[in-house]
Amino acid sequence: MPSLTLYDAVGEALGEEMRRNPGVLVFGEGVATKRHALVEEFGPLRVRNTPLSEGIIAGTAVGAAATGLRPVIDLLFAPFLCYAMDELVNSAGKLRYISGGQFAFPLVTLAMTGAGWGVGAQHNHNLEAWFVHSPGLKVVMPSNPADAKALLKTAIRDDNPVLFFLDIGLLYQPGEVPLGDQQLSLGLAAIAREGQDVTLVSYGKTVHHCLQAAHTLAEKGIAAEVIDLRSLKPLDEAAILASVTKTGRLIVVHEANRLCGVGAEIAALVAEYAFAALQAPIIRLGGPDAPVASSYPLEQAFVPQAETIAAAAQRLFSPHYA
Amino acid sequence: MPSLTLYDAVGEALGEEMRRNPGVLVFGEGVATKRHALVEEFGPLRVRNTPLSEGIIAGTAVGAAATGLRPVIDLLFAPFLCYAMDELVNSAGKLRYISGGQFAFPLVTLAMTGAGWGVGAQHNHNLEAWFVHSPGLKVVMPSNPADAKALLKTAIRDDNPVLFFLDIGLLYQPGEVPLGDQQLSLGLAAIAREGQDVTLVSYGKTVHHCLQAAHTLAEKGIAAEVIDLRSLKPLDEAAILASVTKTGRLIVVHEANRLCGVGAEIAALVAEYAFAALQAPIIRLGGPDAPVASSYPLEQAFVPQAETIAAAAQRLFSPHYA
Amino acid sequence: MATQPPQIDPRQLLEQMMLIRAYEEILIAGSVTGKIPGTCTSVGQEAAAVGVVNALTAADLILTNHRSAGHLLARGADPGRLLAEVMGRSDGYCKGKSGSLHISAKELGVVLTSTIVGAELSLAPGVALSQTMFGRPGIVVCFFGDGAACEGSFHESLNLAALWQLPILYVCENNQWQAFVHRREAMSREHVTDWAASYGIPARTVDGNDVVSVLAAAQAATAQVRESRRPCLLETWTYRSRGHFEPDDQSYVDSAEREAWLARDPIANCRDRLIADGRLDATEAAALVEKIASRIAVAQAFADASPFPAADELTRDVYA
Amino acid sequence: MATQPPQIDPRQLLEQMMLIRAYEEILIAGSVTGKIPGTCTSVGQEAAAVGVVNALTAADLILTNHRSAGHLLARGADPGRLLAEVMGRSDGYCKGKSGSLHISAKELGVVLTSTIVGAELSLAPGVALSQTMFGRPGIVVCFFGDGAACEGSFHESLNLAALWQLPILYVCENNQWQAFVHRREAMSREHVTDWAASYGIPARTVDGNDVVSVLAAAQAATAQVRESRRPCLLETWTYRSRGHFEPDDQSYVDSAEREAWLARDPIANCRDRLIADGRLDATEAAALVEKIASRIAVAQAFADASPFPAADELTRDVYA
Ligand SMILES: Cc1ncc(C[n+]2csc(CCOP(=O)(O)OP(=O)(O)O)c2C)c(N)n1
Ligand SMILES: Cc1ncc(C[n+]2csc(CCOP(=O)(O)OP(=O)(O)O)c2C)c(N)n1
Ligand SMILES: [Mg+2]
Ligand SMILES: [Mg+2]
Repeated sequence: MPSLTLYDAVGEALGEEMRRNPGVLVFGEGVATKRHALVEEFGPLRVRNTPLSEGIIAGTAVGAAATGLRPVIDLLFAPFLCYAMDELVNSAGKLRYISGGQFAFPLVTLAMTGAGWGVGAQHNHNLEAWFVHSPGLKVVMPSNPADAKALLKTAIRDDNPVLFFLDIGLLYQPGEVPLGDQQLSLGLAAIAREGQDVTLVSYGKTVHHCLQAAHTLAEKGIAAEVIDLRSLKPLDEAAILASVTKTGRLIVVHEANRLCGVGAEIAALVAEYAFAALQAPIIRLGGPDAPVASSYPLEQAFVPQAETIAAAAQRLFSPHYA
Repeated sequence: MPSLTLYDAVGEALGEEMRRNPGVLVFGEGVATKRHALVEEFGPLRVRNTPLSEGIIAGTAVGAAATGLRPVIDLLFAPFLCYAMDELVNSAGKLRYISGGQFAFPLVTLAMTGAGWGVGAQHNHNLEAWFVHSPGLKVVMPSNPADAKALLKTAIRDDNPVLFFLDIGLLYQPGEVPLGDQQLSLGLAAIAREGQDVTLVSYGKTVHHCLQAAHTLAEKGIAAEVIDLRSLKPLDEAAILASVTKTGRLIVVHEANRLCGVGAEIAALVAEYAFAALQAPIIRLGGPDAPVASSYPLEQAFVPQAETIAAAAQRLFSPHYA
Repeated sequence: MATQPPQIDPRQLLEQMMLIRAYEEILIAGSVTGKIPGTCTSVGQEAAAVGVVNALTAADLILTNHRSAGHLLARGADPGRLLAEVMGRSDGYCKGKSGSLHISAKELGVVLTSTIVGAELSLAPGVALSQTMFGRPGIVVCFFGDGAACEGSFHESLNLAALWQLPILYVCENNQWQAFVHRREAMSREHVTDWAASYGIPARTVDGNDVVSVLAAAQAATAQVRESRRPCLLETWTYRSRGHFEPDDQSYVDSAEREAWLARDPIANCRDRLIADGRLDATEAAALVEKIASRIAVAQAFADASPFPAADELTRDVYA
Repeated sequence: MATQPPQIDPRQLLEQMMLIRAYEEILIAGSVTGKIPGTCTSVGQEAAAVGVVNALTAADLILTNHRSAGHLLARGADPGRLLAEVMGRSDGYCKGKSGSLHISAKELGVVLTSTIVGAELSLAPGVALSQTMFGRPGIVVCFFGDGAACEGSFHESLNLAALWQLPILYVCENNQWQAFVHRREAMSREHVTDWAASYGIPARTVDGNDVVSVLAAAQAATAQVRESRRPCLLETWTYRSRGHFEPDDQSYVDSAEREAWLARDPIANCRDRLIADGRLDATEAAALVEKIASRIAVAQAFADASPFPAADELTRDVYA
């Protein structure tokens, strides 16, 4: 299997889907400059640079999607989504419903997110929970290049607006990516590691922190199951509930701010639908209620690390904990 | 005590705070037209109509707050906040931190939210969870005129940006409002009704639905405690945990979409910090993952009603439930 | 290359304006009794809607906003289905989910109505991009208000449309008001055309209360967009005769300004001129009133008979 | 009423530009070795920053963006504290929390730097409103790029500033690039002044690579803002000599355009002219280089010695 970075896996998915469907087009601030191979193959009308105007990039995608095109837009860093919230939330997410189902909005919005480059709070802010909260939108965040490629292909073929988050910390890490037209249903979690003692649920870069923690825990005799959500909406509720029903213990881990984050959603889900199976409190590990600092040590401290996860899991087995 | 609507209670709070501090000013689309008494008293420089441009209204408030003024802005309906997310989230919420504490942002953003007027999904969308999720912002949503007045006065004196949501369904309902300079700390929940069997946590109009449900439940011998959060960030975690520790049962109720909502946050909080006390699953009642329809019966069906709440509470006492 | 625009019988324009007025008058009456939810009416602005829409072909696509009854009816919308929509009934154009504020009707080419002021501007370039990429002949007409012109989306939309050469006719219905704010309190310049010209977009202001002038200007502008495949802007200078939303006491309105505009009512003007020109006689005028009244009665009966949406519509149409 | 602007020794302007260049050169070198995080430098644009900032008084307030080293240093920022900030150290102007992208320095009147392109424009009116409401004499200078001018906030900001008569000098540093997109791919018009004029805001383009011209234009513009208490706009026509961000191979850049601009380097131009005019001799020029090198060395030592923030800074400064 060829090895690709997540960034290049995205490029492959774009190329394959553009080849497959002439209605797919890509635009954004610099996308034609940076993905020059796509311009070469598909021409400047299907791969476009745009003015520095996130609102109109997103609005144009929504209008185009409603009338037959399948746009993919690159909005660069997640905080810049703040300039496109009306277009994404009030238009893309609601106009199908408001119109009584007359229109569909097949569009994908790419955005980079998370720690890794020391770029500070206005480039590094994990906003995926906002879009899970908002109706009519799907939300995807892969943890490796193979998933990124397959999920992006599915997202482009999906008739709904999809927010597709790329974890900055993973962007240039290579991984094996199968050749050919692989797809992955949205809403299907992966069991990244099996175990029966405690369930660690995560997505994006912290999946890897969970896997590291599971490794540490195994040495202490605790078998952790690691679930990589991959898609945050639809959410694979069945996989989460099945795992917790088996293990009786749950830790949810993500980099995004903890308050009203995806971790809260999962904890609430389990506290309602797998309560009887729970043998210990549900622990949430996530970013504090603070912006992210640029300074390297603070940026790192913001993200739940493997040691913290392992320590939390051990706490769940302490007889004094509850 | 005089009886005022929530709308007029807001007007009183504005007047009192403007009288108290010459740095307080109010602007927004039509605020000078609609709150004409304030213009009469404080003049057109401190009460201003603006162009139809939410972004610059919010941005201007942020810039003004950083340099000595204490603006209150009226952004009308919550979905219009989508046009001001950069200003509120990336600027107001983060620039204090990013600047290493050099600046403070004392500003209040008013927005109407929720069902009641059949205005559809682009006017009726409860977005408070977004701002709870975002660092640096405080979030308030009162359930009655007296609290609205006292909380708004506190919010205006607070040195942080506060999102202040006005529940449309409550806006013209009168309530007793004490005279004089009453204030209410942000982050202090009210026990709207005491009980020891089950805790109902809510805010805004659904507090009243919880109270109705508690009334029904009392007739069936179930004593429900109703907590009115009033402020969503800071959140009165102590009050919630104390109540659940006493009752062992929790239902969280709000109108906002359930996924990643404030209900998820509270359920997760309790599942982590009051787990030992829990005798039954935590139930969350909230809006579905759908926009709100304009059509009256659908608009009503979106909001958790008293019967649903009461039925859920009874389920918690069924021996077969878990 | 310029083809002569089709001749349109001005009596047809009058009839359309009268239909819009009559339709909105039942909305107003119903909002007083509480039978019909409040709406934003276009009373006084009918000429702007009718003049522009009659310059379009079936292949053209329309985006509109919260004040859309005129655009929809001029485009041939069924007043019964419109009213059902406003009343939240299942036979409305959007199954009652929109209500009055964001009615779209795909079958009429009225796509993507948003009540977020400025969103029509943000969506229009994408619709035009589809027309262009698929080589469709139609152009796009985007109706928006002077208020919408104050949103940042105005700037972004016009810049992109000019840059990407998108076939959009921007129609700004400048009705002097932005809800409860007069345009003078909101705009640094008198005319939206002042702004449009700065993008190199041909822009013109027309008397929005004279349907014949609007039609002629819209025919010229649509012809220019069709031929150049580039955007143009037309500002229809008109006045919102009633309040922002029904009911509204308009206590904040300058009465001299309002009186002057009321004296220029587009329907009375058009009718009087047709009569003066001998193109309409009293009998025909009365028959028109009659005809419209009976259409409206049928519409009302249709809407009244339409059921509210079933409970499972709460979560239907969210995802494709 | 117009008071004569103070005479400024052009050697002082040269020295400031050289300091900026030298400072950014250590950022560039450090980004190659990985010692210093990558930054957006203003190499080639020093004249625009220095010319404008030297036209200001201490009472004036500045908003800037991601490419701010020139503005900060011209305003008198300490290169050591700047460098510490870029390196994420606790002695930086923002305790290391900003990094290079959003450095503000209240003590210098550099307020509210946002790296969200367009946010500087959205924040400026509020700062000017404070100046006005408190009757402070200072004006506000808002630096932004040609890219920021494409954001909707540009439109909203200029409209409001014109309407509310806010004392803002908007300074658009048009450096031909918006990250990886040339301005021609992003703007429907050549000049940001084309847009500004449509708000009735006096606007002028100046050669941004000639510090003396920029200073003169900025003195005229600030004088106009001070007297009229209304906004003006100045576009400094210049070029981003290096890539968008360090490192950047600039493979996408038109080399002929770049070469032409490099030949007009603002520092070389200024120095050569001063020498030609006999206002600077070779010894003085060499001394200047020396002096700056030692300032930079001190700065580097200061930044290196500064500790990273303590762990509890993670959640400090979030709420007041
Ligand atoms: C983003 C946004 N802000 C505010 C409103 C509330 N609102 C609805 S219509 C309106 C006035 C719109 O003015 P204009 O664009 O001139 O259209 P008009 O109503 O005059 O036809 C306002 C402020 C809204 N719907 N959307
Ligand atoms: C809202 C937003 N979109 C995109 C970016 C990414 N970005 C940073 S600088 C930049 C280019 C800005 O161009 P311009 O305003 O001309 O300033 P310049 O960099 O040329 O000085 C871009 C696209 C951003 N920081 N903020
Ligand atoms: Mg208007
Ligand atoms: Mg630039």
